[in-house]
Amino acid sequence: MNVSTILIILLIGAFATYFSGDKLSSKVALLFSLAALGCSILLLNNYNAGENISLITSWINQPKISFALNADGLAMAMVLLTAALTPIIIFSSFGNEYKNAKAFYGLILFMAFAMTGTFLASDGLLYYIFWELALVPIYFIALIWGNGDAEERRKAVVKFFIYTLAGSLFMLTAFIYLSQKANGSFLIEDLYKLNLSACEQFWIFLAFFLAYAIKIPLIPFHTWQANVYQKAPTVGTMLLSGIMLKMGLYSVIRWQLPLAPIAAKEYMYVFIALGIAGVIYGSIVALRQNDLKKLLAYSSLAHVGLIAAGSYTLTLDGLRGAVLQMIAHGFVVVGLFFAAEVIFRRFETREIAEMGGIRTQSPKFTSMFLILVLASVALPSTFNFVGEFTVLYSLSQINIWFAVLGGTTIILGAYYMLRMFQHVMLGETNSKTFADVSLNEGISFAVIIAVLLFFGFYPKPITDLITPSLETILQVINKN
Amino acid sequence: MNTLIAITGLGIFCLLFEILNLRKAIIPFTILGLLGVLALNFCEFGMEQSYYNNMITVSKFSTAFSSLFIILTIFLVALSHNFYHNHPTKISDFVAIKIFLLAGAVAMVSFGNLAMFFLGIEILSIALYVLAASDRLNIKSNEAGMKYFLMGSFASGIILFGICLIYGAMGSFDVLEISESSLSAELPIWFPIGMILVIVGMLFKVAAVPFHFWAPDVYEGSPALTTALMSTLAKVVAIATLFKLVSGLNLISSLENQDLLHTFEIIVVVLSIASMSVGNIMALRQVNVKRMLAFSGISHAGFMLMTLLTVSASAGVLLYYTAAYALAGIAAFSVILYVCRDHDNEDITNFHGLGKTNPLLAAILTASLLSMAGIPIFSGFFAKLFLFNQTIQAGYIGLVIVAVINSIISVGYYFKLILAMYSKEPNQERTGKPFLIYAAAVISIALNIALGLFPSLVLDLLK
Amino acid sequence: MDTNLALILVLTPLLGFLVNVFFGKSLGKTVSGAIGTIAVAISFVVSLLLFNQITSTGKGIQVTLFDWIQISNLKINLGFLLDQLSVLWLLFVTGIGSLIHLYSISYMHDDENMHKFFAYLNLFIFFMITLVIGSNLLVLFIGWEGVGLCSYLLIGFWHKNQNYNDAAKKAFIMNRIGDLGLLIGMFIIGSMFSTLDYATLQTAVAGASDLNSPLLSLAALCLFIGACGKSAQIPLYTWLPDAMAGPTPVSALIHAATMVTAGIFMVTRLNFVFDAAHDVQNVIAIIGGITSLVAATIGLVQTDIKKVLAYSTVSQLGLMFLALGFGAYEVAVFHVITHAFFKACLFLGSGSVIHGLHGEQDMRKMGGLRKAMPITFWTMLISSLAISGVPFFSGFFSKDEILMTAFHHNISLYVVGSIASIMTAFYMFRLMFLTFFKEFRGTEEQKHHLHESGSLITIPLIILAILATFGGLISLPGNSWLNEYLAPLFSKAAGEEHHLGTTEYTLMGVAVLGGILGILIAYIKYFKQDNVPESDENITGLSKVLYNKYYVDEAYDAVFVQPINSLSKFFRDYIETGLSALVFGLGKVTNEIAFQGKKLQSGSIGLYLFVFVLGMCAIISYIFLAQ
Amino acid sequence: MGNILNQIGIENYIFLSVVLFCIGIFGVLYRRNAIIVFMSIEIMLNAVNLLFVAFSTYHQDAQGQVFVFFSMAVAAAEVAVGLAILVSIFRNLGSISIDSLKNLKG
Repeated sequence: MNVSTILIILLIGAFATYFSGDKLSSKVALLFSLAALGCSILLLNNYNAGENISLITSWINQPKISFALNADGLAMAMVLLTAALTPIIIFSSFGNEYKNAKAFYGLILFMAFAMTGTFLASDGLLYYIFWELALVPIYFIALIWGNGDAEERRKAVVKFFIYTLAGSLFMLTAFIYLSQKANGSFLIEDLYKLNLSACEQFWIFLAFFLAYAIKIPLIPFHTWQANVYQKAPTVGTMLLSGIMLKMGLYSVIRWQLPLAPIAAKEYMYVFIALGIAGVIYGSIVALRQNDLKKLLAYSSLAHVGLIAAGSYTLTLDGLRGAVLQMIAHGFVVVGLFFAAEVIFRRFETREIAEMGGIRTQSPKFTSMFLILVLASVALPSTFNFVGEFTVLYSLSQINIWFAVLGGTTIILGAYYMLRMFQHVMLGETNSKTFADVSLNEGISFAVIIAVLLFFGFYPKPITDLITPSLETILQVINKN
Repeated sequence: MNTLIAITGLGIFCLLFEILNLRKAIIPFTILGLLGVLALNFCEFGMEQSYYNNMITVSKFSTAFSSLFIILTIFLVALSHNFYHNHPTKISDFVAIKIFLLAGAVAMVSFGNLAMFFLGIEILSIALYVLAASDRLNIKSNEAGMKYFLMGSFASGIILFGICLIYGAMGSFDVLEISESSLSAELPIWFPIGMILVIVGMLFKVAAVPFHFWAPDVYEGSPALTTALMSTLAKVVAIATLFKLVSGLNLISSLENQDLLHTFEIIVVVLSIASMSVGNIMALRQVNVKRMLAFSGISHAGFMLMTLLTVSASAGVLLYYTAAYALAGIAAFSVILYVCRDHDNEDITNFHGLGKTNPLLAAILTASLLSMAGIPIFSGFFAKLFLFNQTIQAGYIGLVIVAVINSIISVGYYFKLILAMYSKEPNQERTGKPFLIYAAAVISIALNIALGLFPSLVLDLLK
Repeated sequence: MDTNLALILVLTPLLGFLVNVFFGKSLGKTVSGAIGTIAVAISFVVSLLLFNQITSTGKGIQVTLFDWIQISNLKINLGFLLDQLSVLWLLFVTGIGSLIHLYSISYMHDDENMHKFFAYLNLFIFFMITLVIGSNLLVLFIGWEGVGLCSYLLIGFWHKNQNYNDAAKKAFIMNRIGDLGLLIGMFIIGSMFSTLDYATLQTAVAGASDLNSPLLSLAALCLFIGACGKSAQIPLYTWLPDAMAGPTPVSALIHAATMVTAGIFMVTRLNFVFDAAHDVQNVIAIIGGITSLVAATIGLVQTDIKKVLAYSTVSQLGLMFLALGFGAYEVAVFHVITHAFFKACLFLGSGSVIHGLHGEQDMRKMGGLRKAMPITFWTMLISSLAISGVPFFSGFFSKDEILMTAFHHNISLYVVGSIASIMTAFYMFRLMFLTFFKEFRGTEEQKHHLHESGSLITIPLIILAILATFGGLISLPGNSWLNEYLAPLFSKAAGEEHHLGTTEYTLMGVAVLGGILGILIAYIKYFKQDNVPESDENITGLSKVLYNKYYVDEAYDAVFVQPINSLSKFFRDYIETGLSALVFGLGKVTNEIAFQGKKLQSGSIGLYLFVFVLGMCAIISYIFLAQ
Repeated sequence: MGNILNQIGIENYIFLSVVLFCIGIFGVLYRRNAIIVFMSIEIMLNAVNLLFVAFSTYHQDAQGQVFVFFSMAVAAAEVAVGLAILVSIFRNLGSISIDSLKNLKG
């Protein structure tokens, strides 16, 4: 049994869901996503038991492309994130009625499949294929089941697709170039072995950066984000912000830094600065957003800025913090978007101005939402704090001012999040009635919160899981 | 060789069937026949030999491409059942013409002598003129036929002149002799000119910029099925022939002797960049799907031209690219045929809401468009990948970057169609599920994806 | 054993919190209140046990639970350190905590969300305990931000009123500014000594070759900024007065007795760091002095009874920092304790008054409550005497110690401190006179309902009053039990014991006189001439400036808040749109080119062929040129 | 045979047919009457045929002349198709000017 099992389950699940018809599809999708989760946990055990769960079979001879899935700790962590979030996301959508649901849920599973593949692939081209594949389903999810004015949506979604595709095509070119150097092989270990000149590395780094900066997104490549997050159905937004965005960050660690270490060291400061600029910019823009989902979008822009800055420090702390923060952010952002969805189900609006005074009507929801808000502003004893602290610490090791500027996130973040919370939840009782969370919604929230709090106090399992692989990556980075 | 004969025979049989009043049987029979021919062709695969003192030489290259042509023709014939259902009397003619056209195509890739090459081109072209103008009461079709005819015969004139100059320089039409003597130094200046003229003629057939102007007009004007044929079969044949010319007459080395190679490469680079850019950019503002696909075809021609930079290595790549492109094209056109069968135009508006009315067809069209745009697991992606790989190997990274930018642009117009299908409300209900069209669409896209999953099958054929 | 004790100590309040959160509603008000109180009481008992143990053994208890955060060069585990300092703090946190819980049972009885109130209070106690007993800076930070959260929740407890919510938000954010400082301080310390654990850190600092290194000073400064945020020192003090929006018990517990002293705790905890950074100590002293004076001046003219107390708290905290600045940590701690007693008492008293007047907080509408609520009056009187530094009340000793230390180090700051304490005496008695003497100025039916509060309210008052009276005994000048007790914490000999010479006695005298003077002025102004502060509109001149707190809030709003908001608007409206326009622009340009290109495709065969020939000629001529 | 080429060099034949070919091209480019355009194309082809013959003489080998027959046949076939199309155009449009064929553009 190796990691390909997860992929197979998800792929079969996608088709099974599609053919199970509109009535059943959601249940089937949930079932398969849970199966995938169970399978990945099993695999995690095997991995910890030291079994070899990776897989390499040759696929195309010339150029040498192999179907290589390599699950080290880092990849497993991300796979687990995906496998854990997918059922939550699917389950969270149970409150809504989707037309042509079978296609909808099928696409979700397919996307999960593609993203898992991206995390696992250890062959440059296979990785690229999964990377592109993940783009297609979200395009349709956002396009067909999205909300808002159709024309606007069309524009936003197409922009998103073309923009991200543009980035990744340059990455493809870089990959081809690399494989030439590695006489025709796309295997990651062959690519790791390369010694490229500084100039080559610079261009490679740039090509990768374009792909990832757009996907993550870092400023100033983020213009697609807010619109798509707003226009996409909440499920799509969750997939985008919870998992897909992590693909970019993960790839930075897995591919960009080790493949162009000299360039990475050379221009470290530039990219850290870019990330931190993102933190400040995102937080400030988030202050004055009237649309709840847009606000959350900008907040996640700020957070990923910090994560990216952390991974560009090229220190173990930076990388580790980045990964922890990635996972934490994945959960919290999904929770927050779900909260937005819960409000939308009741009030049919995402305008913050039209909300307020919900707390008096729904204590449960309020407390859950509040916990999520606090987690996203990285209150100690939540998972996010562990990540954010580690990242900021690593930044302070590079230059104390990075830590100070990056640290403004804990002030600005608190500012806009609490401001949002105040205007959404507090104040005079709202005229519209707001039913408290249903059981389904409650479960989704509870799971997320449980994860956030547990790892907030005891992140050791994850740290132990990711540290060895991060160390090997660092060895590759520092090999010369 | 036998392939060629068999195909011709098949064509004649079609005509006989009409006389014998077996009209119903024509299409099934032809398909079966073509399948037989395909099998025959497979048997010939791998045996290198030449017939009629080297008029025709069968090689891996020729057989591989011939099989591709035959497969495409099968699809086209299958599609013609529904397409000609309202003038049944002509069906045999049309099918027969297609078969003869196929014969011409096969001749073009398996010529061993420039005479054969010329005849091949002419058989193909004349058949195409007829098909283009075949809807004789429709002024558009007439115009398309006329334009195609005038420019085509003009191009044939150029080719003929080129052949003549080559003959003048070499004193022979035989490809082998020419290629041998082309290696010798001090050739008369008109040999390269002749080559250039022939290549220009072929570039016209491929519809490469700046010889592309006919394509959009003719594609738009001709009956949809003919357009399908042009944009898949004809284009593939043309590029394959061009490739065979350049490699068969081992032009590269002879140009090297007269240190013109660099010039030649520059020309190819410029042409391919121009083709893909013009094709993609012009396609952005098209409302007629056939016209749009014409421009996309031009841009693909630009991509395919890149193979001429690495002639020695990239036969397999070209085969793969053409197969991927043509199969996607067939799938796309079968959907277009279905959607636009009772419209007089092929505007995008006809596709509104196809995703709701016919999800399967919409999915297929989407898939084929994604394949043309080069999105993974569809073979279009791998085609581009291998092409870029070859080209970067040869050191033309700049060209590849331009190509990449072009593929980004191309997404713009491919997605216009997808958007129309999925995000607009249906403006008509579409009845009937013609079996043959569905079958053709499904099979072709399935083949396309299969190629994507197992690229080595095709890629390594011509090793 | 110790581990279990520590866990009981920490977890009982948490348990109380959980119970109240999940079942509070169904349990009913009294029960949930009782649960909350008992939870804290248990912690108090445990703290007593621990105190007992510490005093007997004389050495701290280190408890380590498990690794928490791993960072390459420093390993941070979740652990507790129970030594003299933390146990001392525990005692009054849990002690006063349980009293205030008790008080709240009656005080909050009319509130529908009483169970939530107790849940939050318990949560606060939990975090406060974590803060106090954490064995390293990061555990302290958990508590540090946790109490901030609780104060946010409790200030905004009546969440229907957006002004209260604003106050809560303000408190949280200002605290966070401080927290950033604290974090940065931690980073620097961590990278310098690669540990955040107190014990190891102390040895590391002691072992460090070059003390007074600028980096260390920077760290100390950052930590102090953190303390400023939490303990409401200039420039981060403005949140505390606003925090009075919360229910009065909250003001008593969080914003007077316990949370606001966290800053002092942290500085005392890290005394070795601050000792190593003298310049920072001076900064602390100066800030402390100024804060005490500024706050006192504002306190002079406030008319809201709780605001007066709030500003007096700020000014008292300033005095404590003054002491800290001179490295007289035990003195500061001493004042923290006494202050906790009398200030809690004062707040609770004011609470009882407000309770009696059904939420009236404006002193101009009070008066003459002496007869109506005698217990409240007497307890508050005692506390006021204590805070004014009238001899033999607890405040006298502690404040006196501070002023003495100041005198020995820096005369000017001594003067500042003394003036501040004179003012304190004045406005406290201004408060007393306005509230309890003369006759009632409120509405008739208020007058009708005037009554002494119930026993649940008065008992804590009495206990606190007693403590406020005799609390001074723990550190009598000359022979101080407290200094003995705290001695092991401090590197230097426990506070250079200034034996009571003539200077000391004169200083005491001056201080006492100052106190009396303040009281006298108040007496004359508000009892003899019984004039009442004017209503807001016709306050003029200096007093208007004071009444509006020097317009600091307005200034902050203009300097920080507004610019950020307008910047945000600018980004949103221009930069964002600009960027996306840039991206769309590329598409537009290509489309435009396409549009022009369509013109070339004119449909004329002649043109097509012409281009054809042109291209052909171009190629051929190029070949020729190349040759 | 050969002696003819000795009297008049092969170059002249090439020049002649090139000139003819260009005449054909210009005819195609500048004439608007479809029939005349056809004829111009024919001129081009015939120029080529002439050159073929000349070359075949020059090389003393018959292939060239054989090829001429091919090309003539092909040309005939082409023109047949062309005229057929022209006829139907004339039916629909009532004009054989190629300028009237501008409906397909853009």
